[in-house]
Amino acid sequence: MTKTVTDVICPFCGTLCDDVEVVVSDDGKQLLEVYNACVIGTEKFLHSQAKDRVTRPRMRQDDGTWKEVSYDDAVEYTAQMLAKAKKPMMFGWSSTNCEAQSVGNEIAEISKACCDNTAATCHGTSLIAVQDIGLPSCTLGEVKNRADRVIFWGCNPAHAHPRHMSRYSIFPRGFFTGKGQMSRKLIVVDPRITDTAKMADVHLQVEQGRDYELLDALRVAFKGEWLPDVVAGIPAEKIREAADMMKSGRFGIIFFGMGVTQSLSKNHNIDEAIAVTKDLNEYTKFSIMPMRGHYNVTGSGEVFAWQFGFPYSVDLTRGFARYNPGDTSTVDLLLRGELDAMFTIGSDPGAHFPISAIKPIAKIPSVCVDPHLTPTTGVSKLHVPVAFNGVEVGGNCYRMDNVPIDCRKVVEPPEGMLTDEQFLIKVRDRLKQLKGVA
Amino acid sequence: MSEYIIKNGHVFDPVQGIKGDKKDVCIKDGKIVDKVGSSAKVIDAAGKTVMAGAVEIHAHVAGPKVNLGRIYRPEDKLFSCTPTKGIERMGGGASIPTTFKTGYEYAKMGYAVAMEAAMPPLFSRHVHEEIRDTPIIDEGAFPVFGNNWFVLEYLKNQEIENTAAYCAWLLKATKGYAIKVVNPGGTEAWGWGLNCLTVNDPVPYFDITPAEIIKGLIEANEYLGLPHSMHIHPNNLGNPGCYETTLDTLKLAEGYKAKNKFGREQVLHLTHAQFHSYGGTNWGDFESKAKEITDYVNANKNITIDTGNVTLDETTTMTADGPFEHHLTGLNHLKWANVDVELETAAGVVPYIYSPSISVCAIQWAIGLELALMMKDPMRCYITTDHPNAGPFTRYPRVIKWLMSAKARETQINAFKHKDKVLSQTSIGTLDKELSLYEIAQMTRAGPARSLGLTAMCGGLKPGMDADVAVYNFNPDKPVANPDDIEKAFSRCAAFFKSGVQVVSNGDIVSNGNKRTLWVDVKVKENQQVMRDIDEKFIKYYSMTKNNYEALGHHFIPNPYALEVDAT
Amino acid sequence: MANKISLNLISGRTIQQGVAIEGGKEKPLYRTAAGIIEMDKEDLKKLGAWRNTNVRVSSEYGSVIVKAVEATQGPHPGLGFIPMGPWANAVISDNTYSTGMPTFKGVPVTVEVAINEPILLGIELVQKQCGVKVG
Amino acid sequence: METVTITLKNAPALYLEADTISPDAFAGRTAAQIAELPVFEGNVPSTLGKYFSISGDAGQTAADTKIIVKGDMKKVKYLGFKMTAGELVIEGSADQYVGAWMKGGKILAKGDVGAFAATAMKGGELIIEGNAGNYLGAAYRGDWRGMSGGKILVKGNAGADIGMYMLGGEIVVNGNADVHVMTHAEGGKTIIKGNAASKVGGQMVEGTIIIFGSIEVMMPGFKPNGEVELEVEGTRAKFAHFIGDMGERHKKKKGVVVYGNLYKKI
Repeated sequence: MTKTVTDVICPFCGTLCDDVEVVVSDDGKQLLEVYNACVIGTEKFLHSQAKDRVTRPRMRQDDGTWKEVSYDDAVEYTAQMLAKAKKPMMFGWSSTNCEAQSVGNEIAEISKACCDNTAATCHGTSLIAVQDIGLPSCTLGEVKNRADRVIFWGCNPAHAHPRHMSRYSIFPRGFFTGKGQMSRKLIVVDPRITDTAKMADVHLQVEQGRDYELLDALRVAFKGEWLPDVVAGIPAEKIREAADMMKSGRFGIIFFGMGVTQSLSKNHNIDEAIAVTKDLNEYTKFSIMPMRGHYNVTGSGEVFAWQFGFPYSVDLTRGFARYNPGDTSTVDLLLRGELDAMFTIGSDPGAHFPISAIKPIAKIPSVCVDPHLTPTTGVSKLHVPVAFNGVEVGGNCYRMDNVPIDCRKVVEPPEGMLTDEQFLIKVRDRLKQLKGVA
Repeated sequence: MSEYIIKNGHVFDPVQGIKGDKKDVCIKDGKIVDKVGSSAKVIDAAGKTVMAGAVEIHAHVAGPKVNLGRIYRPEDKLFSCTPTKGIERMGGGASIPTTFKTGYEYAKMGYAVAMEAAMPPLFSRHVHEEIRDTPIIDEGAFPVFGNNWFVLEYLKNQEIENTAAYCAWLLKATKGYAIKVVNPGGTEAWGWGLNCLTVNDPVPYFDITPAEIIKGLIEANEYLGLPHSMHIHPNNLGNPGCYETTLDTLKLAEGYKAKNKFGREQVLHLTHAQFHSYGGTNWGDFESKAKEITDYVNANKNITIDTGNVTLDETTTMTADGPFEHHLTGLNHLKWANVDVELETAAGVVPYIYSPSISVCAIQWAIGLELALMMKDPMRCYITTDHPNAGPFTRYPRVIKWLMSAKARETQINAFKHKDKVLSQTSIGTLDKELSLYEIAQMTRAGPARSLGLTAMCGGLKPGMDADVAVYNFNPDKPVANPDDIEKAFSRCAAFFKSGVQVVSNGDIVSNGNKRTLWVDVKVKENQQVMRDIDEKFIKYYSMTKNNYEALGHHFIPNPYALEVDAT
Repeated sequence: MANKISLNLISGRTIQQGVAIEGGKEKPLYRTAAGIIEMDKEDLKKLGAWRNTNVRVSSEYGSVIVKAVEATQGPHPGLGFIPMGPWANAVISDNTYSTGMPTFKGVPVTVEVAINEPILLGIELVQKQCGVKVG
Repeated sequence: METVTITLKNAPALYLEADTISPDAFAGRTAAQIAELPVFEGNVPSTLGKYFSISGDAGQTAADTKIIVKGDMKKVKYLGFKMTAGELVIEGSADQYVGAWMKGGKILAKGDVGAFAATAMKGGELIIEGNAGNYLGAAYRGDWRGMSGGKILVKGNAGADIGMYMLGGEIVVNGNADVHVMTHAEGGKTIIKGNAASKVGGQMVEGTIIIFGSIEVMMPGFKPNGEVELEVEGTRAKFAHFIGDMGERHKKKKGVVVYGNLYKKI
């Protein structure tokens, strides 16, 4: 006998699909089949069932081998490391639930640590731009119900957010968009002819690193002012055409991704894209939204913000919160040699930081909490495997449009394994003892 | 739980009609009692003012737009974060403090209850997470209904019963407290970049007017018999001449009578009235219409208001009135955030500096005070700053100072760059009224508690009520040497008890309290049609499944307190 | 023949890389998905390399061996694409311009044929560069 | 004017936050009292005296106080933080936030300085003989009120994002500048004697940029507006004049639209 769990939330990307169905064994211990998820989400659910999974904490020995240790030993090492460090970093938080993030923040407060999430190498620059100029945005259902102009700028949902287009942005038939894809014009801006670009009505194949200039040119075009013949590899005429297409819609949306956040100009690209959106609201209705990556990176930013006042890259070393990416951001802190301990949870900087920023992690005391084997666990001193979030433990998460969705637990974790939150609570309690706080 | 006796304080309690008499207040097991045993801990309140815990009827303190304000204003925290003290968690922020700081600041001023004024239903889980992390104070949240597609469609056909059934369902799904209406119809129009500026502007596509939405929701509210009334931010906020729209809105309540078991008397609560009391045709001839608004409200007992006092600070405006924030960013060119929420509402955020050198800001300041001074019944007018819109809630002591001292007002008027304009466009200079401590207790305790339907619980010091007791370092027997002493006294309680637990001592937080989440649980007759409509809208138009919509579970609401209503 | 060509390198997600990271970063599939450089047909020709040849990609910031494959989302002459992951991160720019964000896209690199050099597994590659002793 | 000389004797293992090294914090204190001023290494509170040897007493006021900082300050942040008067001489290179939020007085850095120097500067003078990092004379994150007064001179090169949200004052860079100059500015002037990379003057509302060298890629929002002869820093030359950013909003003064000005030496 099996049972089907419905309305399951997929813990892969910021699309946070919540219509997944999962078939589990009668005893609730085995996950058998996955429906409605994309190929990546399906793999995420199924991989949790891998037979070769590490189920107990491991310490790296001097000879490079791993030695299995108890969760209590792991708690002790982690608490001691955080208690002793002058400037520890608690990084990640994007693939875990808001409850664990909240306990993590308490730990950071007690140990006067820096804390940061994966926005640092993803949409952190978008957040800087939002701080500089704002963000006219909407929820994804608004796009589904109203949008007749959809722009993907420097993002490739066909690969990175596979169900985004069918659930929200291109294909769905909404209240005012009964014809689905037929009621929408699609513009894609990307230096490559991506699989998303192949579906576009207009593809602007921008010269890599010149998005800022192209966005500025669009703003100039809205106002009908003078333009050079070619901007960022695109003829002025084509820019004016795209500008008119944007202005003539009833409700438009710009989705943007790492093509702009990680390229030259970074936050300024987003800043100018937001300015484009703001300008368009003089003619029609327009919104803009970051295509957030990790399924709960948004939630981490929310929890940081309501508890500390800043969405990422928070420095608590002085006993109060400070924020200034470039100073308090993880990659800069690592590159500059400012940290003396590294705690990683719910992310894999080892795979996603430049190698020069990973090398310092290998040289300082380090703990990595992750159900998987990753390059980060590969360079950390202690690896603490935990239950899979969104599969073996529920908890609140935030979608890319900041909509909170409570994840569901669908199967039991292997016997004796802790969740992120449970492990963190133990660390917090031990740390309180070490620091003598109530 | 411990017993306490607060001895010899000057007690101000409108619930019992006590006007500064020297009395003892006894606390046992979280409640006010007649007397306590000899082992009770004694708090000496001689020469001090004693009041019930204050009740905040309208503030934006938790949820998506508040947090968007925090996220996008790092400069609001610059140099305002300080090392934590004692048992307090870290806090920071000036106009949009973090959740911990929010709870502590309210408690330090003697507030026991605060209502989050606008909860987008789709984001209710977020609102509740922030409420959970706001220590000490009891909080509830008002879901917004005035632009909700279900409401628009039912009310187009005057289906009050269906509207009421839907409201009951949504209050339960979101763990909400009251029916909030913001720019009815106008925010839906904003979905297309449009607005409704009068109560008769049709809402695009939905074929309904703001007036119909307002009347329909008053009727649904009274059909259900909710603790609070329909709570409205009318159309046309913040524009010169908007007072006419406000009067048109208030007139819609004529003929309606409150029906409920909670002691509430009004059917309409007009919020942040200051923003809705503007005359003139442009910013040049901008003037106060506080008299016209208070004349109407004074004559119509089924209405309550809160003030929305401008405090002359740099702050962050935020409202579900999406088109207003777009309008505002066009005026001050500061960063604009907006979130349109599918089928339900929208929100906008823009920083704003109420500069004493700008005549409009100074006139706004005067209007807020005029409203409080011109209202004849302080039980129907409550002090707010529409936090953080007109100023941060941490400025309440300053507002109290201005209301209690004509001298303090005069000092401020003299400090304005355009003093003459303030005097010619408002009547603030002619008002010499000074509110008494009793009136302040009415406007901040007994009044808002009654309007919210919480009379049995809070806002007073009657035995049986929650033991929310604030002791202030203010001796009403002595003449006020310096109006600033009033502000100082109300900024930091000498002692504050929340549900019988001492949470503040000498202005410092000594306990994280036992905060509760207040919500309204309404039973209605089974309504198949509404349930079918809900299923259909989720399948077709929402981006989330119905089964994931509800705010459920300990991680959102660890300590719920439901006010039960039977409307079957 | 040892040709060397210059490209502008970008990194980014692919669905294969997405599946591989969820399937296990210690597995060879991760290398198959992300230990590659997608190059334009013209650029492969210029390099004098067949499809699926091991190449060395070098920048000011490091160097790495990956498999050269023909661009799937092209043409994009002059542009190289390595899926996000340790192979890309061995060569991308760590300049954050004081924003916290490294420059993952838009890094000048050179590509040369390295037929006999092995492509390391993901975890192995990072450990080796960090000098982590592996037991 | 009294002079206090402080010399780094114990280098921090990590980085030192020494926002107390400013004439304002030193004023009215003896050498022994200055040694007691707080500094932080990570989360560990300490005192100036633990890291520095201090000689000389400060003047009664900031204006009467001159500080000379010796030793390798590459891992010391916040020198001259919020200073309002007096003098600060940094003999070598220093890390981030030199002269951040300064309102007056004079800082001379003889080496390089890190990022965020002169953040939101309101007045005074900052001279950097070496190179400056990113965000020189820029606004703090999220703030629309950037540098509003004072003068900065960089004898070497400057990093990215100089003068972001600038409102007033002047920045002169004798060498080259990296991407983004005076983004979002609404006033002030920046002179670059060398080359500018690209993204110069993006989203500029008002203000002046003068470039003696090349601009790698021009912003499309800057429209050619003829040629002018200008005298800049004692050099008289012909400049191509551009106005912009045409994509951005602009104020009207006396009925005339005011644009940002970009002058490039011909």
